Amino acid sequence: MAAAVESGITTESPTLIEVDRQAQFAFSPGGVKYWLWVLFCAGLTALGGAYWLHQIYYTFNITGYGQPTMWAVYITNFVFWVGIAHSGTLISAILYLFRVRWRTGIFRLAETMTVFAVATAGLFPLIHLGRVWNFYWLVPYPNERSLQPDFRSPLVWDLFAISTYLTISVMFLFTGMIPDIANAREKATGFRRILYSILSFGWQGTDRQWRNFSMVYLLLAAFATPLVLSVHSVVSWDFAMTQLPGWHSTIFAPYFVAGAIFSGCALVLTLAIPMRRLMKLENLITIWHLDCLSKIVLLTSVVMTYSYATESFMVWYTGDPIELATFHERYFGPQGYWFWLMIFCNCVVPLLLFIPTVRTTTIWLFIVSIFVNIGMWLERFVIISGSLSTNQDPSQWKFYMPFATEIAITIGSFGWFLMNFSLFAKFLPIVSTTELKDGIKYLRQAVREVYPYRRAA
Amino acid sequence: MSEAISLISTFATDEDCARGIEALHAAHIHNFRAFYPYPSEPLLEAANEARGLGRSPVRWWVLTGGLTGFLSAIALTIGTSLEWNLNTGGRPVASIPPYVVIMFELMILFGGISGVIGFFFHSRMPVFDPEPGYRSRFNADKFGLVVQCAENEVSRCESILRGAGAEDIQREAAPAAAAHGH
Amino acid sequence: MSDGLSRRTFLKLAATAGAATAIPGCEPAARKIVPYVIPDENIIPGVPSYYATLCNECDAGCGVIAKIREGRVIKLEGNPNDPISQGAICARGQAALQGVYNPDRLGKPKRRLPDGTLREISWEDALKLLNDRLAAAAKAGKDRVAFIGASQGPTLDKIAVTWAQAYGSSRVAFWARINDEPARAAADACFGRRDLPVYRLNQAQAIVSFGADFLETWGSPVEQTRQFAEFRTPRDGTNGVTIGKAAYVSPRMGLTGAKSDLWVAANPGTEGDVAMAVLNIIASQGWLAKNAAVDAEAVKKFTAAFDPASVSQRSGVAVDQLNQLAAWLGQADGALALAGGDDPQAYIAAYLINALTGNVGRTMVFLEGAPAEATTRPEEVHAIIRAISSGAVDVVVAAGGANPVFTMPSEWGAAAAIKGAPFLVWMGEVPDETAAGAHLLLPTHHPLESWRDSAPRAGVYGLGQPVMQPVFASRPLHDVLISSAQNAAAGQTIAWENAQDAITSAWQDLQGKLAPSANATDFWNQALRTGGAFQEAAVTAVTLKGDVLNTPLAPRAESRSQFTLVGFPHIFFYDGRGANKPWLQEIPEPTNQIVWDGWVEVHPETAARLGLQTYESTYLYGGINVLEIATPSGRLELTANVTPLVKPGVLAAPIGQGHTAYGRYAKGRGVNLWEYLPAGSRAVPVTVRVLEKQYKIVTPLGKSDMMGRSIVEAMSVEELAAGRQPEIVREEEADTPKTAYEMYDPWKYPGHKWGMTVDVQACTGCSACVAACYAENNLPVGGKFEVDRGRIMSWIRIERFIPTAAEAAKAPNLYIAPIMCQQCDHAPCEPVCPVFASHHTPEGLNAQIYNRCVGTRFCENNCPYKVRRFNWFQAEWPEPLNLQLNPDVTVRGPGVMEKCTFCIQRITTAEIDARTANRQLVDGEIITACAQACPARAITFGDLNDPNSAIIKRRLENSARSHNQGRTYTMLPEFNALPQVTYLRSLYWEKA
Amino acid sequence: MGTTNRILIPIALLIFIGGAFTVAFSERPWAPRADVEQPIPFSHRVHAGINKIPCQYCHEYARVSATSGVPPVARCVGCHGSSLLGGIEPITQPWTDTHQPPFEIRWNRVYTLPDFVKFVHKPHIWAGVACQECHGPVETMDRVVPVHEINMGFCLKCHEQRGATQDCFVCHH
Repeated sequence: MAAAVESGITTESPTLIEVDRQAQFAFSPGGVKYWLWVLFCAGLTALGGAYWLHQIYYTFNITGYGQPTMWAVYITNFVFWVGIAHSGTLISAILYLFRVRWRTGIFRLAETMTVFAVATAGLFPLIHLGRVWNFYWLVPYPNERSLQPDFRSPLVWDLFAISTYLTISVMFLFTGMIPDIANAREKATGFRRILYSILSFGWQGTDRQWRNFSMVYLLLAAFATPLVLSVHSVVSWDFAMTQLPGWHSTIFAPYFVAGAIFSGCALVLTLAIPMRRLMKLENLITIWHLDCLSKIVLLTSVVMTYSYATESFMVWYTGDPIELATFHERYFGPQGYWFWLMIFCNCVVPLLLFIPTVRTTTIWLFIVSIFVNIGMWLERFVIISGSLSTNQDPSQWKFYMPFATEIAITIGSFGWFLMNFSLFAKFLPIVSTTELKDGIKYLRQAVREVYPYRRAA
Repeated sequence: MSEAISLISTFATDEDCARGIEALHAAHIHNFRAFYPYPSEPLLEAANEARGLGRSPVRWWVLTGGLTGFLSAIALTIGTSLEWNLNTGGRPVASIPPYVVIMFELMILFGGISGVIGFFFHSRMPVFDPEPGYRSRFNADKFGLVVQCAENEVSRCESILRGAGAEDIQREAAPAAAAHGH
Repeated sequence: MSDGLSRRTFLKLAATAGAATAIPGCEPAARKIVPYVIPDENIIPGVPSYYATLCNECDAGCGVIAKIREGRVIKLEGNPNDPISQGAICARGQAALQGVYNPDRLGKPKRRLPDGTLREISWEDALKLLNDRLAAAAKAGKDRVAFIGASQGPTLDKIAVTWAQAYGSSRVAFWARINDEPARAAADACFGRRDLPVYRLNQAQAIVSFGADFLETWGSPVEQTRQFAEFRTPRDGTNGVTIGKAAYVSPRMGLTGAKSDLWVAANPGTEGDVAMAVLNIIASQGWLAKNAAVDAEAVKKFTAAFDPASVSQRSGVAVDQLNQLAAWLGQADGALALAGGDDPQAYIAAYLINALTGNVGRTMVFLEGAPAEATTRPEEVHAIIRAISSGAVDVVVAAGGANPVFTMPSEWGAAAAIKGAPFLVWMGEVPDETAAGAHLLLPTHHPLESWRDSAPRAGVYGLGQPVMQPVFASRPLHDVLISSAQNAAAGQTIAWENAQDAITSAWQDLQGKLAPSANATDFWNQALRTGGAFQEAAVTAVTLKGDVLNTPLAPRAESRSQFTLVGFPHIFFYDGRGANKPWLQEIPEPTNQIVWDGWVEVHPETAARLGLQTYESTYLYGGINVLEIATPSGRLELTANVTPLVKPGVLAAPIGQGHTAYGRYAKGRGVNLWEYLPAGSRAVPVTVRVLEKQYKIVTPLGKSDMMGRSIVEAMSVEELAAGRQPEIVREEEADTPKTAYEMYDPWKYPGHKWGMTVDVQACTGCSACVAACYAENNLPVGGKFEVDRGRIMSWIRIERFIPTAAEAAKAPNLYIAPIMCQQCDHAPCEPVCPVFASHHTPEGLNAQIYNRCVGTRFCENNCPYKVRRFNWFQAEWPEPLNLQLNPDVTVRGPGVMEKCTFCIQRITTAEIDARTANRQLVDGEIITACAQACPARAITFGDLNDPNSAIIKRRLENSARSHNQGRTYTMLPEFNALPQVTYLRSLYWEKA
Repeated sequence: MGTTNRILIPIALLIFIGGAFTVAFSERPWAPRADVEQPIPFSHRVHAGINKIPCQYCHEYARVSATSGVPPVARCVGCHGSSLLGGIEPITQPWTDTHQPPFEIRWNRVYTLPDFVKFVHKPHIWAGVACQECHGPVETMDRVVPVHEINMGFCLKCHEQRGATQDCFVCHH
C-alpha cells in the first residue's frame, strides 16, 4: 500500500482513488522527524504549563501585570486565538452555504485549526483569572447559595459564546469527518482500524445515512454562520461595553470580526503552505486554493485599514478629549512603536497580495501570512494594553511590558496548538476526500488548467 | 416469499447510479439500498424520489432543540436574576437586552446538539454490524446499489441495473429477515 | 508566635474567635478555643475597648484614643478631648502602631562580644552589667556618665536626670536635630522670654510663612492643618465671599506652598532676609500698627540693610512679590508671619512683623505657665559630645529614639565619639545606627506600652497610659533607669518605685496645682479617661524688648555656588524616626509621590542645564539619573526627580532616609542628609555631577498633568463670590447634558444611603487618611518592586497634579485631592462582573465580595476612577505586624479585587448596635477611618437620606442653592457613573 | 468494528457516571467535623439539659459581641468549688493532660466559619433566634456535634424566612 500511496496523484486528471491515496498518505503514520516535532511542541506546551502552575502558586507577582493594565498578554492571546478560529468556520460553513468550490481542499484543515484555536483560546481566560480554581462560578449550576452568574456581564456572554462555539465547531468538524473516517477505516489496520471504527460509528454511506448527513451538515453550517459572527462580536463587546477610552466604540463588532477572518485566513496559509509540502498535499491543496484564500486575506486587510481609519476618524470627529488623548498616546506615546509595527504588518505588507505572482508563490504567501499573524496579535495588544495604559485618570497611566511568565505561556499556547494540530493531522483525515471527490472536476481543473501541473515531489 | 437474493451492483459514476435508482423506481422495485462515497446531489434526489420521502426529519430535531434552548435561556437568565434581586450598576433586576446574547447562544447550542443526536438517531448510528451487500469500495470510489429481490425477479433486476450502467453485479443470499426501510 | 510574646498576651490572642490572618478559602481560621482562666472584666472578646493615651511620634503632643481588640491595639485615632489634635492625627501618628508591632524590634537584651557579634543575655545579667559599669564610672569621678535621649515628657525626663545624678553626672541631653532652639532664641531676643508662642492661624486673614512648612512637619501639623483649613474655608467678608490669603517663602513648594496662594521661591537660607525686606516695606509704607508703640524710623533703620532691591537680588524673589507679601501682612485685619528652619534671624524677623503689625496677642500669643524646655540646647549637647570624644565619659547611654549617630551634625564628630565611648549602652525599640556600635543593647517598651505624660504647651497636660501588654520581652526604659538609680552607690533614695509611680505622683502634684479641691482618685480617673487635664491657659501680654531694633541683623551673604542642596524633613519620616514603618515607606510622599527611596528634586531648568531627561519624558516613573552631589562633608549620590516644584538651582532632598540599620524597612534606602547638612542650617552649597549609572526611584503616579479632565477641580474666589461656575477649559463639558438620559427607572434606596463629601480646598494632602485606611482595612504593603509594577494597594490615594503653564494662571499651585471608591449609583464596575462579586447593596454601597471574586479584573478596567486594587501578590505581615490586623476586616488573599468599602465594618457594627438597642442611627455615629483621621476635616461621611445629616448640610451649603454658589462637583461626570462621593472645588485667588 | 463499540461505549458511560458520583459524594473538607473530641468530658446534656442552665449563663458574650465566648474557668469554679488555685476537682476523671497549672482548657473548635464570613452572634440573639436553631439540641448532647452544616445556604434559608437582610456586604467584608 505504501507504494501506491507514495505514487498518489500522478495523472493530470486524478481519479477518485488517487485522491483517496493522496489523502491517506497525508495521515499515514509519521516518521521520526514528525515525532520529534510533536515532542518539541509538547515541550513548549510543558514550558507554558509549568509557568502557569508557577503563576498559580506564586500569584501574579511573577508577571508584568499591574495597575492599570489589568488585562494584557493573556487576553491578547485569547482574542488572537478566538480570531484565528473564525476563518475556519468561515471557510467551512459560510462558503459551504454559498457553494464555493475552492473550499474543498482546505476546509478540513481550517476547521481543525478552528477547534484547536478555540481550545487554546479557552485556556487564556483561565490563565488570566486571579483565582482560577473558582472558574466554575461563571457557569450556572445548582448550588446551596442559589447564586448564579450575572448574565449581564460580557464575560458570561463570552463563556456562553465560546463554549457554544467550541461545541458546535467540534460537532461540525466531527460530523463532516465521519464519511472520511469510514473511508480510512476500510484500509487501516491495527490500532488505527479500531480508532476509525469507533469514530466512524459504523458509517457505510447508505442512502439513509447520506440523507440525514446532508441535512444535519447543512443546518450546522447554517447555525455556525451567525455563530461565527456573534462570537467575535461578543468578544469585542468585552471591550466595547466598557467606558474605557479606546475600547468604548460601536465599530468594534464588525471591526473584530473582519480582523478575525483576516488573521484566521493568514494562519490557514501559514499552516497549509508547509503542510502541503511536508505531507505531499500539493495536488489536493493546490495553488488555486491558496490563491483564493490570499484574496480573502487581501480583502480583509483592506477592510482592516478602513476600520483603523474609521476608528481614528470617529475619535477625531467626536472631539472627546479623553479619547483623543488615548489615541494620541497610542500613535505617538512611549509605546507608539507597537501601533506603527501593527500598521506595517496589517495594512502595508498584505498589499503585496495585489501582485498575482505573490499570490501564487508559496514562499511569498508564507512570509505575508507571518506578518499578518504578528500584526493581528499586536493589534489586540495595542487595543487592550495600550488603552488600559492610557485610561481616564492620567495619574494612573502606566505602560506594560510582559515578563518571562507571559512570554513563556504565550509560546506554550503555540506549542499546545501546534501539538494538537500535528497529532490530528497525522491521525485523522486532514483533507476531506468526500468533498474533493464531490468536486473532482474542479480539482481536475485546478490541477490541469488553472495552474501548470506540477508533479508531487 | 421465496428465497431472497441480494444483487450487489457497482457503478463507476454517480450519474450511472442515479440512473439505476430511477430505473428501479420506474420498475416499482423499491427493496434496494444505495451506497455512495460522497453525497452527490443527483443521487440524493433520485433516492428520495424513489423512496417517496421528503427532506430529512433531522430538521425538526434542530428546530425543537433551538426553541428549547431559547426558552430555557429565557428561564435561566430571568429566573436566576429574580432569585437574588441584585442591583448591578443601576440596571433593573431582569434586564432583557443583555440576556438576548445568552438566548441566542443557547438556541444555537441546543439546536446543534439535538440536530446531531437526531442525525445519529435517524441514521441508526452507531451501526454495529455491516449492512448486507456493503463493499469497502463503496466508501472510496464506487457507487453501490444493493437490490433485494425474489429469485424469479433476479434477471429482471440485473437487466435494469446493467441498463443503467452497472459495472459489475454480484449475487448473494439475502439475510433472512432483512427488512429494508429508511 | 515569637518567643518574645508574653504568655498573657498569647492567651488573649488565642482567645480571639476569628484571628484575622486567614485568607479567603475554606481553611478554618483557628482550631482551638482557649478561654480565660479568670476573665478580664474590661475585655469582651469581639468588642473593642478604647483607651486614651498619647502619641509620641513627634513633639506636638497629640492625644490619641487607642482601639483595643482582645488585648492588642489595632488602631489609633485622635482624642477629641485633646485641644491639640481635636480628634485627628497625622499619618505618622497612625503608623505608631507599626512601631509597636515592628518585626525588627529588639526582643531580648544583647551584649556585644569582643569579636563584635551580639549575644542574647538575660535581663538580670544585662542590668548587672549596666549597673556595674555605671557604678565603676561613678566611682571614677563626677560626670563620667552621659545620657543622650529624646524628650519623653516632663516626668520621664526628670527620671533620666535623677538617674544621672545618682551616678554623679549632670551630662543629660534630650536631643532632637529638629528643635525649637531658633524659635526660643528669637523669642528671647524679641520679647525676653524663651517659651514658644502659640499660633492661631484661623484668626488671621493673611498668613506668610518664611520657611515654616506648617502643614508638613513644622510645629504641630495636625493643629495647624485644622486651623489652616478653617482659615481657607470661604466665609462672608466685607466684600462678599472671601478666604484667607496665604504665602509660603521657601526654595521648594511642599504641601504648604501647594495649599498657599503664593509660593515665593526664595533662595535657600534667604527666608529671613525676605522677612526683613517685607518688614522694611511695611515700615516704609506706614503699615505699622498704631499700638505697636515703635517708631517707624527705628524700624526703617533696623531694616535698612534689607532694602527690597538688594534682598530681591540675593533671594531671587521679585520686588513685586515682596510688596505683595508686605501688603498682605500690613493691611490684613489679623495677619500672621511664621518662620521655620534653623535660622534664628528668620524667627526674629517674623516675630517682629507680627509684633509691629499688632498681631502679637492676636494671631500669635504667649501663654501663661509655659512648660519647661523639653530639649536640651544644641550647644550643651555639643559640649557633652566633646566630653565623650575627649574621653571624659566612661558610660554613654543612648536611649529613647534620639539616635545621635544618625542625626547629629557630622562636624560634631558625634558618631565617632559615641561609638568610641568605653561603654555604650543603647536602649530602645528597633536597633538603629547608634545601636550598631553599642556594647549593651536593652529592649525598651514602645511608648504605647508604657506610662508617660506630656506638656506640649501651657494648659495642656497629656497622660499616656500603656494600652496593651508588651509584645516583646522589653522593659520600660524609665523603670530600668529607676532600678539602676536605686542601685547607685551614691546612696541617694529615689522617690519612685517605677515610672508608673513617678507619673502618678507627678499627677498628684499636678492636681494640687490645677484642681486642689478635687478628689485625687476622681482627678486621676478623669485624666485617664480623657487622656489628660486640659485647661484654657491665659494669654500673657508681651512687649517688644527695647533693644531688639538696635541690634542689627546681618544680611545673609549671597551664595556664589551654582547649586545648593536643601534638606527638608520628610512629611512621614520627620528626622528619620519614621523610616522603619512600612506604611510610611509605602505611602507616596504627597508632592513627589515617590516611595521607598530618597531622591533629589531638580527643577526642569536645572535638569536641562545638567542634561537630564526633562519633566515630561519622565512621567512614567520618578527618575533614573543619579546625581553625585559634592558637599563640604562628603559626596552623596541620589536619583534626580525632575519637578517644577522646586526653585531652579536648588537641589532639595528629603531628610529621614539613608539608614544603615533601623530594621528591614529603613535600611539601605537613599541618603542620610543629616550627615551632609551643617549644624544650624538645612542648606549647603554643592557642586553636582551627573553619573553614568542609573538608579530607578519609583512612584505609583503616572502623569502629573491632569490634561484638563474633571478630576481635581478648582475655581477662583472671585467666581465663587460672583456666583459663577468656573470657566470651562474643557470642550466636552458644554456638550454634556445636565441630566443624562436614563434608560431605566432609578433604584430606590429606602433605608440609609451612604455618601461622602470631600472638600478639596481643605485637603492638604497630608495623607493621614491613607495611613488610617491602611490601619483600618488591613491593606498590605508591597514594597518598592510591587509599587513599581503598579501594585500599590491603597484604597484611598492622594492624587496630585501639577498645573501646566497654560493652566497656571487659573489654578491653585497644585491640584491635590484624596480619591477613593466613588460608590457610584451607576457603578460601571458592577455589571461587568460575571459572578456578582461587585454589586450594589440596598444602602447604596458598591460592594466587593472578596470570597466571591474570581479575579477577572474586568471591574477595574471599567472603573473610570481606577480605584480598585487587585491582589497581585501574597500579602505578608511579618510577625508581629500581623497582630495589628483588624479582625473585623477580611484579609484578602491573592487573586481577588478589593477597594474602599466606606468602612462597612463600622457601618455594620453601628447598625447592629442601633438595632439591638432599638433606636435610630445617629448622624455622626458612623465615621469612616479616613474622615475620622482628617486633620483638616475635609471629609464628611453620612446618610444622604437623612435631611439633617452633616453631609447634606455641607452639600447644601456649598451647592448652587446657597449663598456660596456652588463649589460642588463630581469627578469625571461625562461617564455618568453618578458617584456618591462629591467634591468641593479648590479655591484660588485670580492672579492679577 | 461492532464488538469494539459494544465494549467501549458502555465503558465510557460508566466512567462518566462514576465520575459524577465521585464528585457529588466526595469528602468536603469545609464541612463541620462530627469527630471533635474535647480535652475534658464536659457534658452539655448535664449542664443545659438536666440542670437547665441557660446557654447564655456560660456563653455570656453572645448577646453583646460577635463571638458567644467560651466560659472562663472561673465560671466553672463558681459552681463546682472554690479551690481554683489548687486545681478543680474533676467530676469523673482528670480533665487536663497534666495536673499542673496552667489551668486553661484548650477546647477543640466544633463550629468553624471561614474568615471571610463575619458572623455576629449579637443581632441574632436580639432577634430572638434560639441557639438550637443553628447549633441543634445541644442540651441533649453529651459531646457537642454539629447538627447542621453551617453554610451560606443554611444562613440564607433562615434569613429569607425571617425577612432578615440579604445584603451580601453585611456578612462578607
